[in-house]
Amino acid sequence: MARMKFYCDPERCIECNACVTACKNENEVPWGVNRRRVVTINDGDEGERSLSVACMHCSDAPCATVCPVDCFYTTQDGVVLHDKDICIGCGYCFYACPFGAPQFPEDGAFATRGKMDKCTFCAGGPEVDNSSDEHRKYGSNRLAEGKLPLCAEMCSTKALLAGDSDTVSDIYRKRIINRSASVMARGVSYRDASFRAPSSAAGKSSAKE
Amino acid sequence: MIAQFIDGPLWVFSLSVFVIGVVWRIVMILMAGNRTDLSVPKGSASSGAIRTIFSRSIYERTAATRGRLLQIAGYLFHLGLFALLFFAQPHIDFYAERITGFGWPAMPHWAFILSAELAFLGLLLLWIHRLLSPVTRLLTDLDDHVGSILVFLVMLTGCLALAQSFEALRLIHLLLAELLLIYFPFSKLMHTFTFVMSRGYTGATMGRKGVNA
Amino acid sequence: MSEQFEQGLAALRQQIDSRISSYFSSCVHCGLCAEACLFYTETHDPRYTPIYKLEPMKKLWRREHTFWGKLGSLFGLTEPVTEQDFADWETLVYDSCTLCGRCSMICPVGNDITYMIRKQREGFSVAGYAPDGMKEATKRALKIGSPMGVTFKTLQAALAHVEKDSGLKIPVDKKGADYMALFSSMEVVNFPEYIESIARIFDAADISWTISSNAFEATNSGIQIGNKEAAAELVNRVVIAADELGVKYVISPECGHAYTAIRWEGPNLIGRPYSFEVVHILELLEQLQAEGRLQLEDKNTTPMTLHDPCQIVRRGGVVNQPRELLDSVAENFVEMKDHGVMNWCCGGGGGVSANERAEPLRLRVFERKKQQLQETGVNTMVTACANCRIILEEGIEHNEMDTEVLSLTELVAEHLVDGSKKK
Amino acid sequence: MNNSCNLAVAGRGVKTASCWLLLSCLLLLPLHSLAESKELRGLPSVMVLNPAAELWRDVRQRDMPTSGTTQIKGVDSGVLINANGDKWRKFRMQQLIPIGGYLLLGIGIGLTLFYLIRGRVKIIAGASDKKLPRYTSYERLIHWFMASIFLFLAITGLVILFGRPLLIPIFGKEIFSVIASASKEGHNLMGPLFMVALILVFIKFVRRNIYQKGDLSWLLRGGGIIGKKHVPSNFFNMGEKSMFWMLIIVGSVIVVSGLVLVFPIFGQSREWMELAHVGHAIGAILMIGVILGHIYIGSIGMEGAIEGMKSGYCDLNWAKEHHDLWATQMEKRGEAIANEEVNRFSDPDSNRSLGRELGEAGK
Repeated sequence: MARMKFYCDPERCIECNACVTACKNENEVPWGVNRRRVVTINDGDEGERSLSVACMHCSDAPCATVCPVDCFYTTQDGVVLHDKDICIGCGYCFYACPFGAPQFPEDGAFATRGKMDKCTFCAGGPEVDNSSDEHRKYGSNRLAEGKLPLCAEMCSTKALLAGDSDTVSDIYRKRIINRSASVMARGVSYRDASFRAPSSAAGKSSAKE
Repeated sequence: MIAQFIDGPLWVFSLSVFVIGVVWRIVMILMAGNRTDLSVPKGSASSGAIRTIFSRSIYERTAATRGRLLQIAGYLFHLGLFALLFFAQPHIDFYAERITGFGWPAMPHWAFILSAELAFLGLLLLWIHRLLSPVTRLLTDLDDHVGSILVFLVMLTGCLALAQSFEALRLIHLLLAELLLIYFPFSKLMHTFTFVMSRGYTGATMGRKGVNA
Repeated sequence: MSEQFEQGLAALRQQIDSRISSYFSSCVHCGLCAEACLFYTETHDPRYTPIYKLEPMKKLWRREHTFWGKLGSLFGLTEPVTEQDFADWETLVYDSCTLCGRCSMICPVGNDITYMIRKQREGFSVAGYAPDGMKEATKRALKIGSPMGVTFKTLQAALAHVEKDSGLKIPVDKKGADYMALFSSMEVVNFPEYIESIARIFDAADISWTISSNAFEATNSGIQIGNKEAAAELVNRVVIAADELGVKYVISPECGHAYTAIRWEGPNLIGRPYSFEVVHILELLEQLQAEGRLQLEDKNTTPMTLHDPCQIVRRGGVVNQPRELLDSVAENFVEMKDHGVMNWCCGGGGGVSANERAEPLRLRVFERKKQQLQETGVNTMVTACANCRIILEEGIEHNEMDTEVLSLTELVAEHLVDGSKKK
Repeated sequence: MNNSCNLAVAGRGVKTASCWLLLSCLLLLPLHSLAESKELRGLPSVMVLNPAAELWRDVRQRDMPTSGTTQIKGVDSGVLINANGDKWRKFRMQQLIPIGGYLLLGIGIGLTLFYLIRGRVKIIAGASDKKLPRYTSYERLIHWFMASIFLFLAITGLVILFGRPLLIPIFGKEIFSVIASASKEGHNLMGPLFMVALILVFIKFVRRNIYQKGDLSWLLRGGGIIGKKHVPSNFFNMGEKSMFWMLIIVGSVIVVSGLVLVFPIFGQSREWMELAHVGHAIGAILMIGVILGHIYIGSIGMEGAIEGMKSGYCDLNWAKEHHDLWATQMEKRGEAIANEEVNRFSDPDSNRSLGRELGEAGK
């Protein structure tokens, strides 16, 4: 079976927030909840890069481990989903998640957390595919319709890729090759053109792993 | 099945028992009759009655130490419960849907939580006091305990259902509230209505005598 | 005895009206009334909780006026009121309640507990469960005309003494007078100065007044014991005498419960309004002073405090008059901490003073008054009730305190402007 | 501050952040082989790195700022990587739940064993016919107020902590989630009341809980629980005082951390909440353990110990055996009251029928 993954190419992301808007619109999430966000590092400085972040659908998701009511499950496509009928809104997944993906609808002062909401890879929830219940709770189920998440589909620079991990890495590999080729053609090392100052330590660790 | 029963017929039944029961109780009290007072009044009975109905809600300084705790806990519980009952958003929605057909402004969520905290604080203090104090232990009967427990459970299940996301919790809350409504007219809880009459009677008598009671 | 108990139960049943029904329906057993009752605060015995003293009446009400009670009595589940209850509660109802009405002021749901105890006594007295002292006093009142056995002859002797001392003629049975004065036998026997004082004040204020030889007794044991027939009879004597003499006003003496009896309960007891008005002596004095007919001088510099008699102030509504009067005769008037309508009882009201059995308890709860007095730091206490005065003096003696108890009327008489001040 | 840790975590990425692993494996390995094959074809060796993987790694290693700017509002929305999340997860799953669970279980077993071996601590001299007033009604009121709140919070808290391993197998996920939601809402709502209780208890009892001279010898002699000899002690003994201070200090930690957790409205970051949770959990486990001991000694562990909190009066002999300094003082002051007198006031039910003799006795 395919394993669904997101991949965001910081070389391409232009911080247009179209993915965020697309997601909100497609899934009709309430105000204050953002399943996807674009974070810009070093905004306005040298080495500025942007990344679109949402749930990464980890293989061994920390959120699922810490959940006190065990409401997470992974689909056959490798998408990490949760059951809102079971979620109690404790916030532990938010503490554990490396990416800050879990979001909670809050209401006024002394906000008590509502049920958690996060990116579903446009795959809905445990309800019958594309039922009204599923749509109300989780938004679209595009995967069941044979479509990919709207955020990636809408991405104008195709920085955000979504789909089967093999396909995504294929596309990405081609991009790298092309970039390497252009670097070689220009005679400038790609690394020098990169946002990052050369660092032997970092280079080593990345090469080995 | 059970859910539909709790949400439908039982609700109608309990509300009817409540309304008819309360009216019946008040009518019964009035039927017992009062003799007219033939003495020459020194002050106005009606203004005395109205004054006492309100003035008895004012903190009574002359009550001794334990009285102070009782009174403060009493305020917390009653004011908190009143606020919860009539100004919590879920309740207003419920009344608007089931009874009145219109809603009114709810208190903000933080005030909702705060009144729940205070109401619990008050009820717990009053209840523990009831169980500990020799005076209240002597006075307390089964009715007091049933009433306290029912109110406590209704409040507790209400706050457990605060997330408003589990139908089961809402139904437990509703079921207990219905039991409370059914129990209400046959119990001490009637003081919710009869306190006005009691204060009124006392206030009128004292008002005639020219005493601010 | 059992038949008498049935009658008592029937009498008790009759008392349950809308007010009492409403009161019992409202009571949430919070126990706050205990904090208002000096019998509880001084002994910490939970049975002295005012509302607990009404348990027999509550039982009856529950059995006959509530759903559960009626349902239970059908199946024999509701406890009936037994003669044992009456026996057990007699001391609570008579010995540990002075009908002072303080609990009625504090009850958060507004129950007039004192009213209910007064009504419960009706049942108890018919059933025969009343203290012997009070039974005797009532008998004497009906037979002789005074609970202390004071006859008109005794009064005449006292009057003669007063006339000699003051040089004033005291009018007896004078038809067409404006005012008819009543006395409590306590005043006649223990404080004849009171009679002299009003004689001098009325003389100074030029008031047309008289005393009836048929009805001079103001106290009403029937009300204390809770016997409405006896109470009505005693009130009726005064009404007949007043009608015979054709007076416009009847003056209630300082005595507290006499005022409640004649002013507030009287018309209801005899079932018709009076043809005259009842005024308390302090109301009259204050009115005279306001009208300028009563001139007072030489303010007393001794610090003084006021003991409010429950039946006159809290239960009677004569709240400001004693303060106005005291202010015009005393320079250093100190209020007690709880005063006016929230004053603490002396411990001997509601017939407790006529109940020998209750004396040890009464002296024990005097602690409250003692403490109040010590808080003020004043050694002169003014009051306006002969019964309070006796009880206070007894308590002061028992506690070996150095406090003087004065009558307000007598104090006013001492400060009259005119030359008749001989003492 | 956490750089070195993060480095270590990132370095051993295989075990830890598996999401990471996936990214780097999937994307870097094929890339690597490609580079090698190019080299084989005689092309100049170019080190082609994966910029996205590099960016993530840099963020984690803090060579770069972990947070940037974002248009999205919310707590920590600009933070790219929640650096402590993994540590918190490990704490909860590998330390708190197993160690905490076995600790509480151990305390329970220990107390049972202790009871079986040592048995109930009896009043050696037997019950006397006199009692001493020990706690006023207000003191009892706030004790039981705190006790009821504490029990409720402990139970609901334990449901949330141990429910997944212990209760889900029994009830199933659906029913358990209802229980857990109720527990969470109840825990959140009642929590602040514990603060009120703690403050009231502190104010009322602090004076009697200041350590005194005799306390050390009490400790050295094991509080008299080992052996049968009396150990002198005042109103509260050393053990009770220590429990009080534990209650106040750990209780304050629990209250403060609980407030951080329950009201996510002050913009507190995840780090604060993770830290608060750690403090809250450790404190709560400790406190539940100690209170288990307190409940044991106050109920089945010692004869006569609960009387003071129930009726307000304790047996004179009990007081002499456990709080002799206080007992002697009280007795000297003539505070000892006969049992019948106490029963009359504290337990009116036992003496409902008043009778005439009360009036005759006059009291």
